[in-house]
Amino acid sequence: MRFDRNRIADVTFGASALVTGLAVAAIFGFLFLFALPVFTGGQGLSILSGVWNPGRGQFGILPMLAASLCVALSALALGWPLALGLCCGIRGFLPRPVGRLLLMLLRGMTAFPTVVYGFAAIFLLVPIMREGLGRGSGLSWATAGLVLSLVILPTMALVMDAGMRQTERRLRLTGAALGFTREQTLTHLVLPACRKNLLAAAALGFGRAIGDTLIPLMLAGNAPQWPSAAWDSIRTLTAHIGLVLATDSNSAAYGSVFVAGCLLLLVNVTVQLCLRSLLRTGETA
Amino acid sequence: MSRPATYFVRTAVWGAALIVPLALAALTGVLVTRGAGALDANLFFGGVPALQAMTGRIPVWDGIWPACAGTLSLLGLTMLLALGPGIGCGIYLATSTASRAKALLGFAVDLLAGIPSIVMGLFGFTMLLMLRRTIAPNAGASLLLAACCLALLVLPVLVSTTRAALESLPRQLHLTGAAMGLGKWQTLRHILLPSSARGILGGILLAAGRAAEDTAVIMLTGAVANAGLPAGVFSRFEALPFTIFYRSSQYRDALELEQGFATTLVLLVLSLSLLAGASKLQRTLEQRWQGIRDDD
Amino acid sequence: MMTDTMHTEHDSGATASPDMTSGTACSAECGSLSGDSALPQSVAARLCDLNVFFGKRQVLNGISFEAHNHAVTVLIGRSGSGKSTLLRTFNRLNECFAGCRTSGHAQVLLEGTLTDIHTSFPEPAALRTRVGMVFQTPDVLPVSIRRNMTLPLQHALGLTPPVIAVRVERALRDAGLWDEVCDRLDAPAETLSGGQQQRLCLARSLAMRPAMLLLDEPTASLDNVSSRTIEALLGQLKDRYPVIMVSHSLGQALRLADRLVLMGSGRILRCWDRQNGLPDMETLELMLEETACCE
Amino acid sequence: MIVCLTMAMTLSVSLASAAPLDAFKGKQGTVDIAGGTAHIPVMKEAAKRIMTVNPDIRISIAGGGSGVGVQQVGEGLVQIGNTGRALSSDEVAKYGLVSFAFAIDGVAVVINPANGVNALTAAQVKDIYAGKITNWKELGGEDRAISLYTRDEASGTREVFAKKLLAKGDVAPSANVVPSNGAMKTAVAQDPGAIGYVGIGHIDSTVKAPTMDGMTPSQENAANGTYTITRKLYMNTKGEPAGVVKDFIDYVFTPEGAEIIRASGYIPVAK
Repeated sequence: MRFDRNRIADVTFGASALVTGLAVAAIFGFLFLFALPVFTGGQGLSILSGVWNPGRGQFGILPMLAASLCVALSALALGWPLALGLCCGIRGFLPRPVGRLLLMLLRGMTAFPTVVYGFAAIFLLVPIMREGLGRGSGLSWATAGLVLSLVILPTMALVMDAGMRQTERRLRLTGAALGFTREQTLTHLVLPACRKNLLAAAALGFGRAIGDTLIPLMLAGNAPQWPSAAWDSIRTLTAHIGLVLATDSNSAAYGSVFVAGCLLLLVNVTVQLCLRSLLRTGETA
Repeated sequence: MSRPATYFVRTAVWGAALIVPLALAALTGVLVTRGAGALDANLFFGGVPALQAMTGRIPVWDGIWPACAGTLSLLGLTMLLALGPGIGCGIYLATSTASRAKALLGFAVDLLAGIPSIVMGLFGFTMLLMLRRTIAPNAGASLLLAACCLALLVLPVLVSTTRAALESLPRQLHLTGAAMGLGKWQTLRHILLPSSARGILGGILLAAGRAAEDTAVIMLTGAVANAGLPAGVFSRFEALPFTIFYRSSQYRDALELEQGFATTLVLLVLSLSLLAGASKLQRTLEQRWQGIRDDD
Repeated sequence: MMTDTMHTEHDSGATASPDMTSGTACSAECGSLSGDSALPQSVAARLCDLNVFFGKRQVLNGISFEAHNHAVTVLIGRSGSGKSTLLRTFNRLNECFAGCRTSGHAQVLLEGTLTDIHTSFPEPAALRTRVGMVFQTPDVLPVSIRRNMTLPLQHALGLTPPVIAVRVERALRDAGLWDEVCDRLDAPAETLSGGQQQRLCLARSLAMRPAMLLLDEPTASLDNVSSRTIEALLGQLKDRYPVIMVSHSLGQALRLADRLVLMGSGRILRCWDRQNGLPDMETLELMLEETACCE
Repeated sequence: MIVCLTMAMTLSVSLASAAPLDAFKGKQGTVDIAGGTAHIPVMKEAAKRIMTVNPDIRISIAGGGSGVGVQQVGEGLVQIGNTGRALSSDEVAKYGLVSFAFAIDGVAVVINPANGVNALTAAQVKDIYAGKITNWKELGGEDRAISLYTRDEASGTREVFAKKLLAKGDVAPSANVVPSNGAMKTAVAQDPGAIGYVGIGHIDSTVKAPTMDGMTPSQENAANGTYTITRKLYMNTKGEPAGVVKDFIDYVFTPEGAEIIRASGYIPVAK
């Protein structure tokens, strides 16, 4: 009886694992399959060129890739320090009641729907950005980056906090015994011990930022040009998919959607591989 | 030497502690001031008597009630699909011994976690086209398709939180269970899972939150502007996040815009109460397992 | 750490043992595994040529050994000598660690017969319900006091609530804890003091009505007074349950042991029985230091 | 919306005895509609009335743009695909689509109400969108940079605009792309330097439509032919429609349907 249950449990969990593995394989398989005709067809590699102008038969989506990377990196550059700041505040720099409030706020923020940020930002942030930057329409790289940094902040902060909480508990007494204040324990003992965790949080935040669709679609302006300034209207790969999936299924514009999907997958794989090798070098060091 | 570092961190801390709540307050402030006025029965039922609207006897066209119902059914179906494989896979990763298969699976889960939601929607869309060309020529975008794709989207959240929760338990706990004479499954069921319930429920919560708010996936797999109450898993449906996205761009007059704001408030309240409800559930379950009663 | 040279050192130590004291040889006669009536006390557990490996590392090396009923058997030795591993062979807990391999025979007296714990139990869990164990740090579950007691009774033994209630009270009384906790059974177990927690763990094992008790340095994390309470308890319990324990304190070992076993580098170096005289503290300390030199 | 509701109510009261909705009595079925965003108000109002009479008929309405309309109806994902442009012969041939034009809508250039410019020419608009004119002061307005707004590739409005006003001229890559008529209106209403284009049915007090080559963009002028930048709105089906789908299309062409079309800001067209 007990033996049977163990077997059943093993089989069930193994099967769940298999399902997950197969799903990942299917996603990659399907998208590459649908992207393939673009390369084998007449278009060839022109899809990976720098100009998007369907009216003239130019379907380059590289500007969108650049835009995706720019928006995600700027959101990360803004959101990561903020997340780190909040975590340090919660774990030692701020009075405990404030820390608890901030933690509650972060938990609440994870429940904040992305589309809510987008909706509120159209009417609040876009006019401010237009006047503040003094150029452009307010729908811009900067606007999308700002809001995205807020979107990815709670996820990053909670991942950091989970790691820091354990490390801090472990090192609290050690630090105190060395004569460190709570702040010093945090900056000199806890943070260095958590750097892998901080790195993982950054990777996670980057992944969410580059993968978000609604914020760029609603706030970045969607102009298919190379990003060159913060007030530029730009189009990310994700927004491109959302906008173009609507077109006629015969054209190369339609095919570019699947290429965009594949590019996003490749970025994802790259990030994961980099993260893994970084974490591994951290281990041996 | 230590002073600049501390100073830098302290600046970051105060900056973050001020900026983030302020930004959030500004955003919610806008939503509340502009949307609160439209929060009424008319927003939900669009002039149809509430009772008949809720039971679906009279279809609602100008209210968000069908979208609320759609989001809830989508959420339920998604979690139904994702919970088993998600937690099962997490347990597998946490309890099985190291092997090539396990390492590969771990990587696959990380990859899955990084897949953007619009790409997941795109996958659902291609799957639908494939189905129509092969075994199911009449398949259409539907609640089920959207739920499947959403389930895939939230799966890695479930897997990694379950795994992390189980792996962070002290090694001694496994030994305690074994020393008590509990079998592998019993130790898992009665000691390890309850001890890590907080973490796992946290993961479920996070997953539910993402499923409730995601727009990009359902945009491509079955959410529409008007469909009435969900009629079954094979029909199209309305959903709150999509309704918001739609209204933000399609409103025709000031009132519709105001209702758009009110709708975001409704979704916000729904998400937050999901959070509150889940943490309550978390506490209740934990207390039941612990058998702890407060005397006062 | 371990090299072949060290093995030889220990071998010489082991072979040198007969002339060190006149203690009883503790190795069981492997040829007569069916129980030897010639022995003064009945055998509660017996190991025969037991080897345990973790991966490529051999942790126990050809152990042959007997523990008796109505007696406390104390294992001493420096850390890494294999005494905890030896203790864990009796409930096959070593198998919970990755890469563990065991060879040789191990028997425990169950319902009057010496039973091979490997061949008679396809699932180790069933064995572990019969062989109770208490760890170094009190491993109370993060649940209420009552739940700590009832959880294994309910799920490992499948007992009914009335039976469980009786057993819980009985075991808590046996562990001398009943009077202290009877009015707060539903409070979190973590609110108990360290000594109380350890007695709760002991009670949890006793409630299973085990055939034998294993204790892995049960007082190492406790203060003096709490340690003495536990020691007194063990003195009372040994008549009902054969006890095998690992001790970190020579004083405690000398106070409690009916049979004292000195281990080093995965082997049994020496063995004494109380009726034949235990060594004194200085001798024991000296011998421990000698094993230290070898390691 | 209350206005809309009251209007709908008075309409339904005044037409309570009208026969058109009787066609749906006792029937059952599903109609999925997707495509052009300009069509949605008409589709929604028609669906609302039909389902109020007969809740057994389920009608779902999605936007997405004309491209989505063609594609989804062609693939059989929906029964009616709406387009704001005539189908290309390719599309008709590939999928075997049948088109029903039911309304005329004008496409008008819109600017922010605060903008002092009141008249534009097609040539100016072409230069603005090509990026040759970049400041309103070149057009007699105040000194403010022009922000360009255009629609996504799936938009029927964009096709009409590009064909009839830009004469297939280029749109500068820096132009913001918005996914719907409503989003266009929101953006232009907020941005004092904006120029964009919407269906005339969408024009209200939040945006301003300057005269185009002297023509005043209004539905009357579009109907009587004095405003020429117009398009037709189409419903498309795969093959001849049947069952409730046919009933739905027929209903749009009834006088009651025409009323709905007018109320949505378009000019009804006879079948």
